[in-house]
Amino acid sequence: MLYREALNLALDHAMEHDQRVVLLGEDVGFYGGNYKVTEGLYAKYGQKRVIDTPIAENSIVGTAIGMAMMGLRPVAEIMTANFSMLAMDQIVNQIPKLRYMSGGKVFLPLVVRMPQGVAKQLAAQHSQSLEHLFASIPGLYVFCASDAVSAYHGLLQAIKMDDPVIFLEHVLLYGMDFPFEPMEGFDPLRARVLKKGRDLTVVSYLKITQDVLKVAQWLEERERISCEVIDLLSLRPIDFETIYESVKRTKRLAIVHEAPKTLGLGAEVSARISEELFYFLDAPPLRIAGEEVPIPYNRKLELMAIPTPERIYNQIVNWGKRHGL
Amino acid sequence: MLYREALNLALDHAMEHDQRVVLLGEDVGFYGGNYKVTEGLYAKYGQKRVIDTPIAENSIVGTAIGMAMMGLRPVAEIMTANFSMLAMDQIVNQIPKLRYMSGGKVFLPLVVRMPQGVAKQLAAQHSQSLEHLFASIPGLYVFCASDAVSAYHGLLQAIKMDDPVIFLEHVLLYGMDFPFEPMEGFDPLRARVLKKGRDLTVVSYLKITQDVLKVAQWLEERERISCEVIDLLSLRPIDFETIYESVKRTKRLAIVHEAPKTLGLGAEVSARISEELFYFLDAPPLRIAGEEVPIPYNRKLELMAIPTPERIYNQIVNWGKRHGL
Amino acid sequence: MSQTLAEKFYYLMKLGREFELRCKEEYLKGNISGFLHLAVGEEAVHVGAVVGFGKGDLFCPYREHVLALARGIDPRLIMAEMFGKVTGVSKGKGGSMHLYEPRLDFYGGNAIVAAHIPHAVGAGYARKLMGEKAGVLCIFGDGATNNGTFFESLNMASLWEVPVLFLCENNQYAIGTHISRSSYLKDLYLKARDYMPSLQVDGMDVFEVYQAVIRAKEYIEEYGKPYFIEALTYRFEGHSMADKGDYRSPREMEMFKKRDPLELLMKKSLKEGWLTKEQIVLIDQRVERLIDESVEFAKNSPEPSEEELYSDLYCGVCSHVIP
Amino acid sequence: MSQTLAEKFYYLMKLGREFELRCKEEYLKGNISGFLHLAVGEEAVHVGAVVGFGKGDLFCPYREHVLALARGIDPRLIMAEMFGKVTGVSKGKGGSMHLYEPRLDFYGGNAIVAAHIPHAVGAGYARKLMGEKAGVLCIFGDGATNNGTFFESLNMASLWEVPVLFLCENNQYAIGTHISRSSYLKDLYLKARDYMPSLQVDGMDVFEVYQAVIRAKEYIEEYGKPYFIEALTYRFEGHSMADKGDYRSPREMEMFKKRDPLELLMKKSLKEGWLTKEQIVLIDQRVERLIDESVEFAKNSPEPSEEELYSDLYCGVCSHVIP
Ligand SMILES: Cc1ncc(C[n+]2csc(CCOP(=O)(O)OP(=O)(O)O)c2C)c(N)n1
Ligand SMILES: Cc1ncc(C[n+]2csc(CCOP(=O)(O)OP(=O)(O)O)c2C)c(N)n1
Ligand SMILES: [Mg+2]
Ligand SMILES: [Mg+2]
Repeated sequence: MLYREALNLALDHAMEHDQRVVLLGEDVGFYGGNYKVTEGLYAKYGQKRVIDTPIAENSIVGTAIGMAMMGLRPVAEIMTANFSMLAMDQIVNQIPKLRYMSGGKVFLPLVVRMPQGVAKQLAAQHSQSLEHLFASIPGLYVFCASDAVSAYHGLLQAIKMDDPVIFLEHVLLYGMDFPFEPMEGFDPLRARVLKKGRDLTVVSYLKITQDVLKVAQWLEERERISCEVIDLLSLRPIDFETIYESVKRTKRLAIVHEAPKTLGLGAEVSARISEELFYFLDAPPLRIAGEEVPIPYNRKLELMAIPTPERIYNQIVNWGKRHGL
Repeated sequence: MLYREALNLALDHAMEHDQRVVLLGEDVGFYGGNYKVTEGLYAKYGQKRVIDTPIAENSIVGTAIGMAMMGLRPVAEIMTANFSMLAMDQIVNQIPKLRYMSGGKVFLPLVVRMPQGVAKQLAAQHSQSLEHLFASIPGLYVFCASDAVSAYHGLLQAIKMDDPVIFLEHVLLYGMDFPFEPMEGFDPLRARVLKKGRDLTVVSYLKITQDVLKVAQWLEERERISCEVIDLLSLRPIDFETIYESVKRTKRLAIVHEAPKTLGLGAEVSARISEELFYFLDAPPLRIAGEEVPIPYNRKLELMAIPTPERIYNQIVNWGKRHGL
Repeated sequence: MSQTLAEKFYYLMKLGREFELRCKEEYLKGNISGFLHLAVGEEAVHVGAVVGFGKGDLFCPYREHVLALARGIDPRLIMAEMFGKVTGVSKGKGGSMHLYEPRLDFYGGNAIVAAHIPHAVGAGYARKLMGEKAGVLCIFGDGATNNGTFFESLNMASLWEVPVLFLCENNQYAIGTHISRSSYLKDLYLKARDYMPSLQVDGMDVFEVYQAVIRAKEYIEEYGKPYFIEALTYRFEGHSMADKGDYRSPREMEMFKKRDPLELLMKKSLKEGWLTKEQIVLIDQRVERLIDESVEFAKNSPEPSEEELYSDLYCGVCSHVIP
Repeated sequence: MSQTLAEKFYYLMKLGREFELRCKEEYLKGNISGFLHLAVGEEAVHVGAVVGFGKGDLFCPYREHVLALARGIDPRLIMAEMFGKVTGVSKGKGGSMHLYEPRLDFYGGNAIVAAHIPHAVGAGYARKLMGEKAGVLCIFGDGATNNGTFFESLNMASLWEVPVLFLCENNQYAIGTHISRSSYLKDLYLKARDYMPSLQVDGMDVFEVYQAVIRAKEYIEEYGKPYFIEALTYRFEGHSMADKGDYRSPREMEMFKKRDPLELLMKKSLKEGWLTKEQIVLIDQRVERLIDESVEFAKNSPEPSEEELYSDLYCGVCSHVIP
């Protein structure tokens, strides 16, 4: 099943069973969504529940907040995470604070969905990974999905929750096909161990998890390095228990993401692992991340700016050599 | 000299010598600035160069960008960092990308000034520390100042630079009095070693540096722990050389900031020190930071939410005990 | 009718006025802290609008004590909030700018200028979708009408036919900046007139505000569409306790103080025979008692416990409607 | 006069049209990538406005190839940019949406809807402050007029008396969403009329656009104040190469294609005797040659070197005016 179909299925399922679920965003209705995630839902649920909005990100999120206050369960789409910067007031100053400031009187069962990441030559203003901005804000949940199963269950769970969730997708995942089998007891707050391993724990999320799985196989085959691959489904909170458990065994940690290294999610994971498992570690935690530049249009430069499977592989091998792996 | 006077002096000096320097922001002109940083400048330089703006943060920064493109050197004030969330599109999608996307054809000699931090019972929407959001964006410089000297020279240097600078101040510093002596060769890209020490390196910035200096004295007096205190003047880039040099001697690092711990600046400093000085460290880097909550109104809770000198002291002592200090 | 109304207005406006002046005292004594924005001079707008609007949700800016009182929130709970006590409407976590009482359809208090305007639009959308017709009252200042979010909200409300009454209290200032220095249009109802019925009223006359809001409410309920009112008013105090307000000429201040809405109401009520001097004295005494009680209550209330630091951040529960 | 103009318009519009159609081909061949937004159908607006405005700064949205060509940027350098080559106007780092040429007062190309509008206001402010009077031309779509930044900018430009011509190209769609589903006001010049002179023109008629812009420019230069023009137009292609544009009825498409601005211009020019068939053929050939050359140039240009990844991020220098 395509990732985008899994998301669509989750929305459809939620809307069918809960009248309070409404969708809103630019082009989500009549057009079916810029990435076709909401396709068919406008026809099925009508324009009152699948709401086309003006290009007004701050007020898209703002109206979703008002809807949630009144008991609806809005799912707002921001066309891409880049444009969410226009909605940061509502995302940072409103969503995560309203419940707290009201002493628990107001609650916001809402989801703000958005895709992010580097697609292909969309240039600096359309290629950002901004998860760390959201994940740093107390009061938000930040979920993400790396395949169809986590997309379906993760989004559904986000909609069910009475708390606000920022739900991150990746532009390159939409068209990817995955085996799909609905499962019981899926919990986005638990990280998934996608592959067991002995020598090294690799943490990642979103699209790059797919690359990491490939790299893990290469490492196994070519270097006899056995990676444990952990896929984060929640970036706030991060399920550190699962990471600790793994690193205690492997004694080594790498974390991979597309966003630039500085102050990216890897910084938090690395810092926390040092704090908690300092005496367990056989090597300093390794961060593999994007370069400290806006994403350039030229394809060659673009590919230099983000971790490719080759580069992930090489960095792990080199770091392993320096630290006795 | 008061911190706010030092900032005022820098603005005045810059405007006097460079006609291209203009100020803009809410209440900066006729009113003299919400925190009186621009006091007197409207009378001195007139309303064309000290521009009162509507409450429209995104367009305040947006117009500053246009001015800078044409060769002016605007200094925009965002009344507090909280409101900068409304300007995040211009701050994240425009300022740091325009030069790069244009292949170097456009440059933006502009400064966006703003105070941040917890003052006293201003509640969740008026008490945030958001430096990590800016410091994570390639293409920005992020400076800050912890006393009158760094305020004066840091701001002046920011204005002189042909690159865009986010300049962070702290609401509680404005009214603080500091010894002031203009100095030669001040470089905001270099961190300042404010106190030499042997046992432990403590990194901080903005207002909390003042607390750290006090704590360092207590530690010396009561526990015979000798701290080296490093004050960051630039949060992007961070002057890691100075930190490395210090930590190589002390073998221990603590970093203190007011923002919540998760994904705060401490995460980056901790991760980098682990990466570079793993085999030097006698203890895991310690992060002392704000709690993972919006800032509550009640004073008792508010003070629990941020590192106070007492709490900084205790955390260092306890951590020291656990790790053989 | 006018008699009952006059009594109600006088009571609420007097309560608002005295409550806020008492807040000021308590602030100076150190019992209240943070930003404290008084609406002294603007009571006719707040009381006229809330009473006129009747049933429906309220979304307010940070200058909302009088609005909260007019909505019927217990003054003791408001004062306790200002004192940062756990008995406050927001458990002492919100303070002056963040009063909430959803049971009375009161949704804050928001400290980001204009940010609550789209909330009101979303709320109105939800109410209508759920088949309720009361609509939403959204109050904001002149300064807020320069912010993009305001315009985005006007467009959405009119496009989606959302029953919201946008009420702009034009007190001519945004902190120290006069409207002439921040808005090209000085008559702010013009900003909305292409989107919805839009008019200007004298915000010092509580009856005028009240009647305009009644008409607006009828329109909103009948058509399920938005409406805009600009109420001309003035704040007699500084922007907050941190501001002396001395950027305004004594002449200007005098001129507006002559039109003190509370005095206007009192004079008119006496003249028209809606209220007697005795009634007024009785109300004044009642107000004083209530405020004394509120301060007592606030003082005697406990602080939030340490556990409150981490409570109310997440609900941690899920809806079970979706299988 | 009309003769020279007709020739100029025809040349630029034809160049724009053929250049973009060629981009489409090269895109399908894989030589161009990313988002490619064509302005086919909108050339009369772009050419009429840029020629009419003459001297002054240009701020454009992401659909800006024709605007860049009309401003006189070498088509080879634009094509090279599209190919991601280091010889491109933005060194291959910007691509289709980010063409820059400050030497010709051309300031992008911006991929965030409406974000460049305040840039234009700031630029106009700066020019005026520095004693220049040419002013600024700012182009944006119908969709952009729903964004708060647009309104904030209108207010600032009129309040501060900034010489900006706001030119809205209303092609009725924002990606797949028709204006009737996103804007309460369908006549977009209404959004500005309280702030500045504001009118609507036929964006398929290059002469009408041109003349309106000339008048606007005179006003801007004489009064140093802003002006607003809404040009009614239509895009013949999808929003970008990723969009088929099939949410529009064939009927609607046909109707507008009958008013193809290039054909309208050609017919009128022939009828009025401004251009002969032979002249047209000559121009067409010239355009074809130029485009071939551009593609050749782009193909043969080198990619940026690896060092370019980190260049152009910071200048790293300081002004020495301040001691
Ligand atoms: C987005 C934002 N920008 C700036 C501020 C700081 N600020 C607080 S109140 C205010 C003035 C608001 O004026 P107005 O809307 O007229 O309301 P009034 O205070 O007059 O009731 C400003 C600028 C803020 N709270 N939010
Ligand atoms: C702030 C923002 N939101 C959303 C987008 C995605 N987007 C790109 S173009 C576009 C439609 C713009 O329509 P319009 O302004 O009418 O210009 P046109 O494409 O018709 O020329 C949208 C929604 C964006 N680039 N920026
Ligand atoms: Mg006001
Ligand atoms: Mg359009």
